[in-house]
Amino acid sequence: MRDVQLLHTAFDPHSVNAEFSVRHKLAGGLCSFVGQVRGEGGVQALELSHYEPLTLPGMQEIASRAIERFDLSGLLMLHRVGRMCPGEPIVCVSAAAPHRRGSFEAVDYCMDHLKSAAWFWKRELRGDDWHWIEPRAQDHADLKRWK
Amino acid sequence: MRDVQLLHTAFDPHSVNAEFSVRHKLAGGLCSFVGQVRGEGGVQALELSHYEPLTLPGMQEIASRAIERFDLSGLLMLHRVGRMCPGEPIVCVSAAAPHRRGSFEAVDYCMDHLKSAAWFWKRELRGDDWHWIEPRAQDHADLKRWK
Amino acid sequence: MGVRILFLGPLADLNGRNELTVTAPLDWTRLLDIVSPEMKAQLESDRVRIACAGKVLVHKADLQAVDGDEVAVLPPVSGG
Amino acid sequence: MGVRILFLGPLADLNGRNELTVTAPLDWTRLLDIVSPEMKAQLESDRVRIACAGKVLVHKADLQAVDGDEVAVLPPVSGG
Repeated sequence: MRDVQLLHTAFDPHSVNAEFSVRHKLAGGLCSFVGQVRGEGGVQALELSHYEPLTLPGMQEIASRAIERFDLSGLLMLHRVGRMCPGEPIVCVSAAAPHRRGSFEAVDYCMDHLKSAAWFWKRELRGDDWHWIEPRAQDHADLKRWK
Repeated sequence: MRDVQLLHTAFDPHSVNAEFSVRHKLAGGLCSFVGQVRGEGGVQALELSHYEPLTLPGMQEIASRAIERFDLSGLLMLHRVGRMCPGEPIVCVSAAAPHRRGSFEAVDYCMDHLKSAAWFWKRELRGDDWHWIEPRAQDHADLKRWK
Repeated sequence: MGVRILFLGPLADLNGRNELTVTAPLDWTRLLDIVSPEMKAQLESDRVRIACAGKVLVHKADLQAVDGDEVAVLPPVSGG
Repeated sequence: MGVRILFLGPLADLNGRNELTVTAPLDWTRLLDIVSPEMKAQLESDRVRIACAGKVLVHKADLQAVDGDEVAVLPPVSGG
């Protein structure tokens, strides 16, 4: 059971996860990661843009690979686009698996791939100017862990 | 900010996590793991026993080491004791950190240590008989990852 | 209909506008001719990818957009 | 008051009861004398630890429980 979505408005990861866990009551392990807009560095807002024909299919592909690679009973992958304020959730990935290690690795794998391979472009509003976020070398190092 | 508890009755990890995330709204990453009683192998119930003078102080020590080792703004560690049915949550560990990797590793570290070093003894009710769960070699391998 | 060209992320800023429509067909050589010298340099960089009709091209020089196709110019995705 | 001895986890089953109280003082030699041969074998195994007054002993043979102390016999913890 998978649920992959691009969201254009604010969402509550905890009510989403509560529902996910009800569906996967008998899975031994549920791992979840929620990424939020950081409040540091004077960031007033974050804007995520995407490209409809590529972004969602790209997320679906990451999900398929994770389901194939790890022994999962469920995978949830939600990603915001648009404008967000500090403290708002950007991304939520949750995995249900018979064993802890599988659920952990699946979430880690999906996050690494979402961060470095999914078609998202970010800019931050700081001091009333928008600044594009560049790719990071660390992200590519993270991706290599799964080769 | 840390919250370490042994719980004698059922709990809802998602309402606990919702509260945790409100307190850590500006942390970049929140990672959470919830372990549930598995429904496989005809398990009718699970019973966890502990030793009051050691178990909670042992959990506190694992929490202190995780906070010291990873750059955390918050750590939540809840563990059930007593009798539980399949689907019931046993353990919930959540970490808030400025960066994803820190929150992930802290939860992974705490779970490895809770599984292999914390003073819990488990038995399962299967076919109307109670069976004690033996230590597993895998748990010791998991622990070695952090040496 | 023609061919719609979309500039994504920071390339939308560079271009001053995030899309333009040109007559079909559109190949790689003509795309490089149409854009500004600054955008041309970006397009020629290995960091920038091209998608046509929803598929990312393995080799940008293979671009062959026909009437109704959408061409997307994709800069590297942002860091975590 | 004496010394209360607690048998944890599977050792509670082995013992038939999960605690007993003996007169103080209690050292390692006397503990081995008090218990059943089966429990003695468990106590002597490296897998089994002893706590006295809330502290796990580094060397079991160092046990010196005085009046009011609680001694806990700790089998290995269960797997994940």
